[in-house]
Amino acid sequence: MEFALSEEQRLLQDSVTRYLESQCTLDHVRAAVENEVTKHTEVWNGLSDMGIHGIIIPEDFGGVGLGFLEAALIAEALGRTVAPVPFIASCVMAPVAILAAGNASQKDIWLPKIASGETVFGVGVSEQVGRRETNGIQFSDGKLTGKAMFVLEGMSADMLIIADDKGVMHIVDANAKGVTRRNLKTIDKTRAVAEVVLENAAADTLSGSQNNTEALLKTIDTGRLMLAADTLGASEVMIEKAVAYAKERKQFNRVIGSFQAVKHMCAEMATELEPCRSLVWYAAHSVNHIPDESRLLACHAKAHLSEIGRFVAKTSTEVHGGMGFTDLLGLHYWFKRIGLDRQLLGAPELIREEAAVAQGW
Amino acid sequence: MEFALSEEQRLLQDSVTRYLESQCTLDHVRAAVENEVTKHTEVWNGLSDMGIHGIIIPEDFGGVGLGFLEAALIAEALGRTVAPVPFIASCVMAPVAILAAGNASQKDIWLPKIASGETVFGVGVSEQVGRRETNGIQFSDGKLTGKAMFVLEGMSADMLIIADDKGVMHIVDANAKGVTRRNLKTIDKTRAVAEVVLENAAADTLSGSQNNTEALLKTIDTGRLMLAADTLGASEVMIEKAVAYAKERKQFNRVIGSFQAVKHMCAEMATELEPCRSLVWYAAHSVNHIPDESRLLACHAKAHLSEIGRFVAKTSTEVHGGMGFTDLLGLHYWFKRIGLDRQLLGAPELIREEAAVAQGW
Amino acid sequence: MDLAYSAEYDDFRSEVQQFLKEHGHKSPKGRMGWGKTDDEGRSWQQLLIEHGYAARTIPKEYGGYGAEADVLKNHIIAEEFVKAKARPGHSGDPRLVPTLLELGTEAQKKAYIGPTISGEMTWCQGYSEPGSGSDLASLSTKAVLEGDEWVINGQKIWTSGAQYADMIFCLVRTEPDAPKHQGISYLVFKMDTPGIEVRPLVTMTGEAIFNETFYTDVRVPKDQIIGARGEGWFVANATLKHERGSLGDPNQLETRFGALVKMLKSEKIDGKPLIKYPAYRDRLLQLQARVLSMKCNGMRILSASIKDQEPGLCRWIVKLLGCELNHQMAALAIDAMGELGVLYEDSPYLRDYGMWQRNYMLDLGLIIGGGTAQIQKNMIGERALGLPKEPKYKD
Amino acid sequence: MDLAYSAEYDDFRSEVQQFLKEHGHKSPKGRMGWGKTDDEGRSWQQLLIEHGYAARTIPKEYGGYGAEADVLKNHIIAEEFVKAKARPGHSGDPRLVPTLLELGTEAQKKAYIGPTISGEMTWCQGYSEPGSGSDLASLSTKAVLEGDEWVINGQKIWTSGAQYADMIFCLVRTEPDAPKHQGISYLVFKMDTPGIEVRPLVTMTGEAIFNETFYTDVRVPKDQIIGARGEGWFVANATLKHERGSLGDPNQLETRFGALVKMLKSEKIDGKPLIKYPAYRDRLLQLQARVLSMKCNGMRILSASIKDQEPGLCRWIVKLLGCELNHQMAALAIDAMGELGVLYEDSPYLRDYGMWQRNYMLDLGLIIGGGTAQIQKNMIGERALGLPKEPKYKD
Repeated sequence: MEFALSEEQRLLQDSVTRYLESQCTLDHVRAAVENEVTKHTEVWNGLSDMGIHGIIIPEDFGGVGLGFLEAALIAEALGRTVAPVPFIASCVMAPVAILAAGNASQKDIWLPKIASGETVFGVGVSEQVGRRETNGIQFSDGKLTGKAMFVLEGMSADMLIIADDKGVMHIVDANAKGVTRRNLKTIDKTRAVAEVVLENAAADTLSGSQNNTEALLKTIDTGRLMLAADTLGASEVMIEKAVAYAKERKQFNRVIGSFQAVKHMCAEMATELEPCRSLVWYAAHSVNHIPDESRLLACHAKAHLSEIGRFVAKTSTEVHGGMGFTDLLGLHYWFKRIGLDRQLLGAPELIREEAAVAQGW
Repeated sequence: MEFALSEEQRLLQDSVTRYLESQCTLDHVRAAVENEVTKHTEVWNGLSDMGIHGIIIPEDFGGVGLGFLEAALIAEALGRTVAPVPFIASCVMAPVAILAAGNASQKDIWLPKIASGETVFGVGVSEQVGRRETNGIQFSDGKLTGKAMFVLEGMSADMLIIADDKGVMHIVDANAKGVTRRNLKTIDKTRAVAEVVLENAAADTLSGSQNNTEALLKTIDTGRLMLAADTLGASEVMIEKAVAYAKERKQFNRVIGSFQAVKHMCAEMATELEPCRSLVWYAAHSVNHIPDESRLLACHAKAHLSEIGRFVAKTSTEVHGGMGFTDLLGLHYWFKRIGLDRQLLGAPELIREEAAVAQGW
Repeated sequence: MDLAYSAEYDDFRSEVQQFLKEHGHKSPKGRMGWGKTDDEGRSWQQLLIEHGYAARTIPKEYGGYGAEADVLKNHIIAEEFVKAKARPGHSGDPRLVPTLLELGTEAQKKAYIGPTISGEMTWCQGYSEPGSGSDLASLSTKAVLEGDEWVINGQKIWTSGAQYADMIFCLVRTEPDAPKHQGISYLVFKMDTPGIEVRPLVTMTGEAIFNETFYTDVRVPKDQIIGARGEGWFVANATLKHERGSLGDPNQLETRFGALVKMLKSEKIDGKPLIKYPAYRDRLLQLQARVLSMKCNGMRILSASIKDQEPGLCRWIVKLLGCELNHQMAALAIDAMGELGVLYEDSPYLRDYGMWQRNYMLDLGLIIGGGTAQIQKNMIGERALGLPKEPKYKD
Repeated sequence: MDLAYSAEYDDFRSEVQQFLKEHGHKSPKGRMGWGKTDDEGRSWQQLLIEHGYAARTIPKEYGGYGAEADVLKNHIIAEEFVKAKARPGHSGDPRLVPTLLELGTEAQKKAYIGPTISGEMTWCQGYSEPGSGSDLASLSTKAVLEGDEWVINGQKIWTSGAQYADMIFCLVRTEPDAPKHQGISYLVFKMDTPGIEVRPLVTMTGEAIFNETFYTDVRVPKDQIIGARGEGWFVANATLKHERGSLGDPNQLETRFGALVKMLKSEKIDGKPLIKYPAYRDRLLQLQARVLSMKCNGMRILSASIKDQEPGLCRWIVKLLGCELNHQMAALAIDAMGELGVLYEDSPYLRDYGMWQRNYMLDLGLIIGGGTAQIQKNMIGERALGLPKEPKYKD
C-alpha cells in the first residue's frame, strides 16, 4: 500500500521540472507567445530529447510506455512553467485515441511519429462536450464536411483527430485539400485553439470508435485529466509566488505576509489546493489501474481543479496587489492558463452534469 | 424622492423595538420556550395593546391600516428579540388571505377579531410551495379531508387558513370536529409549526381564491417577506453581539476584535447584511406601491436573506468561539430562528426557481 | 418611502429631456470623460456647462454654471443622459477640482479650474508608487526646495492618462524627517516639464491603461503647492474618500446584469439557451438578488445625500461589494459560454467584444485598486463598527 | 503508487476478518470509546487487547499487547471493524496515554496505563478555561504547593465526560511569575477529590456533551505531576498535535456523503427525488469532489505515516477542510429537505434521527473547537508556508 510517487516518478518529474525551469523561462514564454509558436521551439525539442512526446506510447511504437500518472506529472510541470507546447493534444489525447480505436497500420504509422516528435497532432472533440454555434461535422464516403471549433493545437498541428457528429473519430491531414484552419485567439497565448473547416476532406477513420463511445470518452477524459494537472501546476506556482511576494513586500513597515489577512489568503490557497494534488494522482492512477472509477474521477478532477484554480488565480493576484494586475511580473500568464484550462473540454457545471450521469443520478 | 423610513415609521419601529427589548428579554424567551407558549404571553398581549395585531388591517375592520413596510419593520423587531409570537401567520398572512379572497361577511367577522387579539390564526399553505410526504388536502361538499404539514402557528391558533390541492383557501376552526393537530418540533422553539389532519372538517371557503391564484400567491409572498424581515432583524443582532464580544473578549492580551481575522469576519457580516435592509424595505414597499414587481422582490428578499442570514449566523457563532456554541449566552436562539426562517415557505433554491418562472426564464 | 419625484424635479427632468431631444445629436459618440479630450468633446462640454448639465455647482467665476448643490438634480441629469446615450458632462477630475475649490488660492482656482472643466487642460494623478500601495503615506518621491523651485526626484505608478495629460497633481515628500503623514506636500505641475518620463504600464488585460512615470530633477515653481507645505496628505485625503464612494455604481451593475441575461438567453448549447440550464440559472438568480439589493442600497445613499445626511455603512460597503459582484457576473458569463468564453481580442466568434473576459480581469484590478478588499474591510471594521485598530508594534 | 497490500498485510487482514467472524457477535452495540465504560464494553476491550486489536502498541508490562507500531495494521484493523460494525478497541485517552508513556514515571505508568486501557479507569481533560480558549497558555487555574499537596483553585470548561470520569489530567498554573508558557504544570487526580464541582454545559444542540468544572481548595498529592514542575505546557503539547490531526477522518466523510446521497434519492418534492433537482445535484457534485479529494489526501497521509515520514501540509489542512466539509454536507441536506429539514428532537416525520440539524451545529462546534479556523490558518501560514508571525506589539 503506497499512495505516493515512486522514486522513478519523482525523478521524472524533477528532471522535467528542472529542465523547464531553466529553459522555459518567463522570457522564453514571452518570446514564444509573441511569435505565436507552440511547436518546434527549443523547449518542445528538448522535451522530445527527454522522451516526453512518447510518454504514454508503448515501447513497441517507439514510446516509453509509462502511465497516465507519469503523463499527469509532466502536465503539472508544464503548467508550472506555462510552457507553450502542444503536449496535451499531441502526446496524450491523440495517442489515446489511436491506441484505443486505431487499427494496426494507423498505430504503426502515427505513434512512432508522435513519439519521435516528427508529427504534431491536434484534436477536435469539443462538439462532443456540447455544441455551441452551428458547428458539427458529417462523415460520408470517407470524407468529412463541416466545422469543428476549439480544436486543441489546431494551428500548430500537422495532423488532426476530428470527431464527427456521431462521435466517430478520424485522422485528417491538417494541410490536405479541403481543410481550412483559423486561429481562435483566447486569453491564454501559451496554447492555441483553432476553428477547422472541412469540405470533403479525406479522413482516415479510427474504426474502433465506430460502434461505441469508449475510445472517444477516454480521449476526452484523459484530456480533462491533463488539463486538471496543468491547472494544479499553474496553481502551485501562483501560490508559491504569492507566498514569496508576501514575505518580501513591505507595507506599513512590515512584510505583508505578517498581516493576518494576507497570511490567511495564502493559507486558504494552500489548504484548498493540497488535496487536489492527491485527487489528480488518484484520478491519473485510476486510468491504468482502476478503469471503472476513472470516468468519474476525470470529471471531478477537471471540475474541481477548475474551481480551486480560479480561486487561487484570483487570490494570488490579490496578494500581489497592483503588481499582480500588471504585466511586469508576468503573473497573468498563469492566471490565464488556469482560465483557459477551465473552459476547455467543458466548464465545471457541464462536467459535473456528466459526473451525475456517470453515476446514474 | 425618498428611499428611507418616514418619521412615523421610525417611531413605530423604535417604540416596538424598545418595548420588546425591555419585555421580550432572553429570560422571557427561555421561559416561553420551556412552556411552549406563543400566544397570550405578556409580550403578545403588550403588542396587542400597541395595535400591532391589526397593523395591516384597514381601520374599517378595527385595524390601523398601515402598509407592508410597517409590517416588515415589526417583523424585523420581532426577529431582533426572537420573540415567541404568532405575528407572521396571524397578523400578516391570514389578514392578507381574507382581505384578498374573503367575502364581506368573512372580513367583518374575522379581521376585527385578529386586530383585537381575540383570535389567532394559523396558516397552512406549504403544500403549495412543494409537496413533501404524502400530504395534501381535498375539498368537496364544503368539507376538507387530508393532511397539511408545516402549518404556521398551527398549535397556538384558534382558526386556520388551509389551502387545498387546487390552491383554494379555506377558513377552518382549529378546534372543530375532524381537526387533529400535532406539534412538529423544530430546532427553533420560538415559533411552532404543526401537522393538521382533517377528516371532513367544515370549511368556510375564501371564494376569491377559487378562480385564480393571486390571493394565495400574495399570502405566500407576504409571508416570505416577513420571514426575510425576521431574518434581517435576527442577523442584525447576531452581528451586534459578535462586534460587542469582539470588543470585550481578550486573548493573547488583546481584544480579539483587534485581530484582522476577527475584524474582517465582523466587517464581512456587516457588509453582506447592509444592502439586505434596503432590499427588504423596497420589497415591502412594493407590495403596496409597485405590485408588478412585488412577486419577484418577495422571492429574492426571502432567498437572499436566507443565504446572508446563514452566513451571519455561522460567522457570528465563530466570532463567539466556544461560548457561541453553548447555551450560556443564548446566541443559538438567533441562529435557530434564522435557520427556521430559511426553510419555511420554501428554501432558497426552490424560491429562486419561482423567481425564474416569474420572469419567464 | 416615496420613490416619486416632486413637481419641481419632474419639471427639471422634462427640461433635461427637452434639452437632449434638441441637442442630443451633437453628443460625441463614446464615453470619454474628464481625462482625455477632443474638439467635439470640448464644444459638447461647453454646451452642457451653459445649460447647467456639466460643472453645475462650480462657481461662475471659475467657469462653471454656478448652481446650488442638488444631489437629486445631478442624479436626474445622469439618468437622462444614460437613457439618451448622450455623453455625460463632467466637472473636471473629481479628485482635483473639489480640492482646488476647497484649498486652492484664488490665483490657483483662477488658473486651473476654468480650463480644466472646459477640457482645455487635462490632468493625471501622481499618488501611488511602486513601494507605496496600500500604505500610500509611505511614498518616497522627494521634492526639495531650491530657491524658488521644488526639485522633484522619484517614481510614480498607476498614472492613468499621463501620456496625454497637460498637468499632474502629485504627492511628494518634502519633510523627510517628519512622521510619514506629516511630511507630504501636494504639488501641481505641467507634464512637459523637463525630467519627466512616461512609460506605458501594460496590465493583464493586455492594454496600457496606466503608466509608470519617472521624475529626474523636475523643477516646479514654488507656488504650485496646494495647501500648506507638509499637509499634502490631508489635502489629498478629503478627495480620496470621494473616489472610494464612487466605484461600484448601481446603474452600472444593472446594465451589466441586463447584458448578462441577454447573453444567457441568446447563447445556446446543443440548441438550448443557457438560461434554461438550472445550474447557470441558479447562479444568475443569486446575482440578481445582489444586484437588486445594491440598487436599493444605492437609492438609500442617494436619499441620504439629498438630505445631506452621512449615509454611513451603506456607503462604506459599495466598493467592496460592487467590484466583487461585477467580477462574479463576468465569471458566470465566462463559465456559461464555455469555450466561447475564452475568446479574446479580435478572435472570430468573439461575443460582446470580449467584454466578459476583459471585465473579469479589470474588475479584479478594481478589487485591488483604490484600497484593496483587505483595506476596505479594515476600514469597515474600524470606522463603521468601531473595532479597535491593531496595536502598535515594536519596531 | 500501489494501492494493493503486500501478502503480509493481506494475511493480517484475513486474521482480523476471521477474528471478527468468530467473536464479532460479542461486540457491544453503539460506538462507546475510551471515555465511558460499561461491563460489556470492558470484556470486549479485554478480548481485543488479547488479540492485539486494542492497546496494540502499549507494552505488555502496562497491560497492552506489546506489538511493534505498524500504521498499516492499525488502519486495517480500523477498516475491518467499521465494515463489521464492531465496536473498535481503544488505547485509552489518546492525549493522556502517549503522554504517560513518554513522560510518566515508572510508578505513574504502572498505576494508570493498565486500568486506563482496560476501561476500569476513565479520564476527562482539564485544559480550557472560560478566559483561555485560543490562547490556552493564558490559563489561570492555580495550584499552590502546600507541604506534600497541590492545592488547586479555579475553573475549567469543555470538560467532556467529567460527570462519569474517575480521573482528570489537568493543566494548572504553578509558577505565577514565570512567562505564561513556563508557569504551567500537568497534574492528574481523582474526580471524587473533595472540592470539585461538575456542572453540565448545554450546547446549541440542546445536549450537555460538555461540562464546566469548578475547583475549590482541591488537594492533590505532590507526586501526581507528569513531567517537571513548570513544564506542563510542553508535556501537554506533544499530544495536542496528535488530536488536531485526528479530526476530519476521511472515512467518516465518505460515510456521511453516502448518507447524503441516500437521503437525496429517497426524499421527494411533488414526487420527484431531490437528486433530480439540478440545483441540489450540482451542490452535491461539488461536495463529492471535495470528499474524494479528502479521501485521496487521507491515503497520502496514511502512506507517509507508514514510511514514518512527516506528511506535512496534507496533514495540516485536515481539520480545517474536514470540519467545513461536514458542515456543508449537513447544510445541503437541510436545504434540500426544505421544511422537513428543520424538524428536530423527537418530532414526527423526523428524518435520519435529526442527524443533519444536529451535525450542522456540532460541526460548527468542531470548526471552533480544538483550534478555531483562524488559529488553523495562522498555523498553516506560519508553520507550513513559513510566513512570519505578527510582530510583537507594545503593551
